[in-house]
Amino acid sequence: MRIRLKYLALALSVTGWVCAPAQAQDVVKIGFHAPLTGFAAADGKSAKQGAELAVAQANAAGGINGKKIQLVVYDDEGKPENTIPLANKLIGQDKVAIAVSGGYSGPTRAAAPVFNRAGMVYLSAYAIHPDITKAGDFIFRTGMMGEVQGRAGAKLMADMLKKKKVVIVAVNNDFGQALTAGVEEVAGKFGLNIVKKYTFAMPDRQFGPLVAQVKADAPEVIYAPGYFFNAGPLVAQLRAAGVDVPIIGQEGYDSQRFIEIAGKASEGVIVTTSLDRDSKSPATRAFIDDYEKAYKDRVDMVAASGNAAATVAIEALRKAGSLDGKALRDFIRANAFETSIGKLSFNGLGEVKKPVQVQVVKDANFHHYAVIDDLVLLAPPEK
Amino acid sequence: MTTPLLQVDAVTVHFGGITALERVGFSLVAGELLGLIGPNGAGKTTLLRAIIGVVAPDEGRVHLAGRDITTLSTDARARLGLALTHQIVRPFRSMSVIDNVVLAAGHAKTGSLLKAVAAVGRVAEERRAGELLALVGIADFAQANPAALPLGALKRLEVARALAIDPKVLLLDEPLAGLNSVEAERLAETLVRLNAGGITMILIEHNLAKVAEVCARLVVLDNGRKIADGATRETLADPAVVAAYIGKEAADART
Amino acid sequence: MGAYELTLVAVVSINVMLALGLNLITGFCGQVSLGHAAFFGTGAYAAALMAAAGWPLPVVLVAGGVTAAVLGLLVGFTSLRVREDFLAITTMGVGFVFVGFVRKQGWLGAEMGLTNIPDHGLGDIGFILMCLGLVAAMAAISAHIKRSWLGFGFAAVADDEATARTLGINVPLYKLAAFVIGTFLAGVAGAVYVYFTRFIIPGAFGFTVSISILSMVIVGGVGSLWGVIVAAVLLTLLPEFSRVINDYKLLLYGALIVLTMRFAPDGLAGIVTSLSRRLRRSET
Amino acid sequence: MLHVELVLQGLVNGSMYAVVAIGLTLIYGLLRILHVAHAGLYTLGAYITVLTTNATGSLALGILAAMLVVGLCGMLVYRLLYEPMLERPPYVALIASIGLFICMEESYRIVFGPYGSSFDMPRLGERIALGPISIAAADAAMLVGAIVLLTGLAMLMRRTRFGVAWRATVTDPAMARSFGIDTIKVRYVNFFIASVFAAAAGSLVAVLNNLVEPTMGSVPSYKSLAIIVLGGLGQVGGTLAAALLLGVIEAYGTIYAGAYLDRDAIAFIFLIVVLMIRPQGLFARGS
Repeated sequence: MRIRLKYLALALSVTGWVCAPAQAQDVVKIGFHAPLTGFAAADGKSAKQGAELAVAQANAAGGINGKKIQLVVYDDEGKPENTIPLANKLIGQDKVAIAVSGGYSGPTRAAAPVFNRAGMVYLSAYAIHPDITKAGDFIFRTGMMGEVQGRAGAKLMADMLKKKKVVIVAVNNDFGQALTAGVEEVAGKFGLNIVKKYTFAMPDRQFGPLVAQVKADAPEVIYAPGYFFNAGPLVAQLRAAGVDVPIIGQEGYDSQRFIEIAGKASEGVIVTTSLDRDSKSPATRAFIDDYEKAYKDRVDMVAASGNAAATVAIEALRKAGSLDGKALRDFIRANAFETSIGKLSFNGLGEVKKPVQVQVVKDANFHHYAVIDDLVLLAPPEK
Repeated sequence: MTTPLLQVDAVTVHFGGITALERVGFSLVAGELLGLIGPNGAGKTTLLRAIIGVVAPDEGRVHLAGRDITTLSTDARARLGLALTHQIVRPFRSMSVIDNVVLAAGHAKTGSLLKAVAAVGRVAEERRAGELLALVGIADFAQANPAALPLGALKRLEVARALAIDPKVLLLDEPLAGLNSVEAERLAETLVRLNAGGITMILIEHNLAKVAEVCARLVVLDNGRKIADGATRETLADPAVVAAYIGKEAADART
Repeated sequence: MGAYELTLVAVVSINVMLALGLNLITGFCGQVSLGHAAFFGTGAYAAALMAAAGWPLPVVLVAGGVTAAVLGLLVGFTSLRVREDFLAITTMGVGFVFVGFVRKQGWLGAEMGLTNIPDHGLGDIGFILMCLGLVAAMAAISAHIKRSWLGFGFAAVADDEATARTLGINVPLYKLAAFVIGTFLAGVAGAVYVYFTRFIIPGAFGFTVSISILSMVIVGGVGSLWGVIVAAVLLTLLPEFSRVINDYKLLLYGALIVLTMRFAPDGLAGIVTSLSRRLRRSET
Repeated sequence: MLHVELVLQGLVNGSMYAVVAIGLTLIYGLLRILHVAHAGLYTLGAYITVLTTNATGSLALGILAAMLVVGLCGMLVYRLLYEPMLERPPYVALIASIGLFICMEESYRIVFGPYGSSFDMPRLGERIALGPISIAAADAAMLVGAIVLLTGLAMLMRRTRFGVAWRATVTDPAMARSFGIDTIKVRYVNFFIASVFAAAAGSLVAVLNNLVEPTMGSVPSYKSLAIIVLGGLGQVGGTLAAALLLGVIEAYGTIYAGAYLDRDAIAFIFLIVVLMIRPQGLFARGS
């Protein structure tokens, strides 16, 4: 165990040096981009650390047939147009074997066609836009599509919590829009009554007017797509206003920071996500324990997603028998992968097939609440 | 009698609650060199500004060569042949001295966007600007930056630039102030020569001796009202004019 | 040149086009605009709709430019009403209103953006040649305007509007011309962007984009053509050069702007002018 | 009842805008600088408040430390950045200020991390009932804090030598100097006070949201520019009124126009409409 941690530290320090000259035959490179600066820097950092951990773990376990794995990390700044040269650099200069996106939808949508045209496998960790996998058959998504998670949210509210009268308060970006669309898509089927829909902007932290209005709408449940930095203040302000109906969050909430910001108000908030904190699966446990040791920080969904995508990439590199793009693609398509967010397999479009984890905040931690594994409901599109 | 070149009718200007000009009117025949005088704060500069259109009169009309220009913009009036020199100099500080004049000399080109886009050459305008700088006596400063020039040179630049738009009527707001006596003498001579050459002028000037020497006719303002209008010698002897000046001086002396 | 360099040239070209357009408005004509990305975005959205509807590339480029210029004309009218700091804030507001409007429009794809933009059909090299051709054309237009009497008039408007009027220059018309031409260039850049990324989202046309374009113009040296081009290229490539220091990249960018304004407020052009002046002095 | 709450919430947001924008307008009024980096000082104030409070357990100490340190930083910004460029065209200071703001946001991210920080102990999560209506304690703190600060400023401007000197310097610096007013000192004190307001706003928002982040200044950076323009650049009273009005308009806009327009767009449509009708701003005195 001590040896393993030493390797881990070493591997981490190596991957930190992106530009360290390394002979191509000694290492296998995995390309990676995420927003490391700007408003999404928090998610970028988590995704990067998750992916770095997967690489460190794999290197500690012997790398790929004796070769070390190197993660080549670039900052996409959240800008689509900048990500196109970046993807080309990963392909042409850095000669990576496979690539992972730890970024949002914009940059990932921009890069996907580039990788696909180069015949290189590209895995999106948590970007939700439907167009990403449509770029071609080299593109996979290990995270959930927004719509799929929205459908799971509808089932959670209507079927499991037996609440029919819902108000949606969504962050105004593609994440919020896709989740809202997912709920609306199956609302009829579940007899869910969407009373009102509101949106707030990404930088909003004060929701006074919305809270007053939601209180007046008197819903039975609130569905509020957002990120921990919106959701923390939003939930705190809703509770402070005396709104005590269940609040349903999503993977954007899935960070310890949400609980720190909202404090006691976070208790009882239920979220649909990918990571089960109480999982007994060795892959999940190893991820949670090693992550918290390596970074002295709590895991979050984005870190887990980055880790899972990198894990799939590494598994493919290890077992496909070739570093050729087609071989990797076919291997990923044909197999299932044990990752920190559970067992993943992919459909014809490259969309992940996996159950949705439902977690609840209890005693200032996320805990298992339920699993939604209705694979018909959660089926991602095939085309 | 022919139609006057410039006709000002009952122009009234208010600034907030203050009446700067009240029903001031006069007319100007082509070729005249009219002196506009009056104590400080009489409204002389405001009157020139109202004629050129920088200040919009609340009432009254202004006609140029028989055409009502009251509602025209300043630049349209300039294109019709009105030019103004500023009492407080306003050169374009981002351009050389000669370019200030070249720009004005190209008024036929800058007057229309299409011509301005199409035209590049400046040779004729540069020649004309050179002549004008020589005329007002600052040819040596042609390439200098206005920021580096003494006030006297800048005052003459104002005149050269105004002349460059080939005005029918030149409105001169204290062009001689700030010049030393030699400079002032020379510029005054130049103005008289230009007037003899056919340019109609209105001149604001403090130095009454100079005004008497240069202008054949005067309009006198006091407190925003016209108190006299006529041949120079008679006007200066007019008791109302004397009272305005002396009263003012007496009032100044008291404070 | 590999695909990396080629795509980088495309990104640089788009930024140079944007900077040249803003330079006409802010540099030549003195109207500080903090909302240039709105015209970029307007051109991009118009181009995306046209391209998806099957119009050929030249038509799409022109349509992007014209649509942006129409908005430019409207905003130009506001510049007749408000000046200087007020104009800067108003144009900033136009930028926010544009993005805030597009975000909520279903027919413009709202947050999910517009997609299904056909390939330009020029091939990688062909596309880059088109980009460079457009940059060259825009630089030539800028150079011509600067030399022409229009540019001379712009300089007068930028310097002192009231005095320019007394010399017969129709100041409102000149300002509108600057806005129309400058925003036309931004709209064409938007159309090029559309063919480059093949999808657009509202976030690509936000305030930070306006700021970075304005920074290029100011760091280059207001009104200096080559200075602005060099600054646009440098500031676009700075993040690429400084990928080694990933974490400090944006800090470096900010520091560069601060230091330029503090020690060389006339930008690169100002530095070169004063250097050459010093050189000439030491020769004599 | 909904409308009472909407107006109240609008005033809470508006009072936050007011405290940030007042500092900006003080600086604009005196020096004609659009001081975008003001929002960077606001973020610094928020961080100092949270970190000091977590280290010492005393919120009062945190706020005090924030005000003092940020006030000094404001003077430093003036000395090192703006003072040498006062003679330059106004866009020079504006762009420099934007560059400084980028540097500040990046420094906070590098030093404090991208995740943001919160108080160890969430503060003021309760609710205060005032007869039929009730208000969150944090909201009440924001309102009361703003009233105290703005009243303090009003007293400072009306009753003290500095206030007289400030107004004299704004009206006519040369005249002020001839009356023996040290206009250089006035500028420094002005930056100190303005920055103290930024820090105070940061402290209040930290308490209100229990969250401080490197990018928390982005929205105030541009929205307070809109507010000081609406208020008639450099007008303290106008700025206050514009901030409160904008807060209320946004509160209603979020609810009733949210389907068509972003919150920021609402603010700026209001701004543009006002400027087209009154180019000198909503509350500017006549020229």
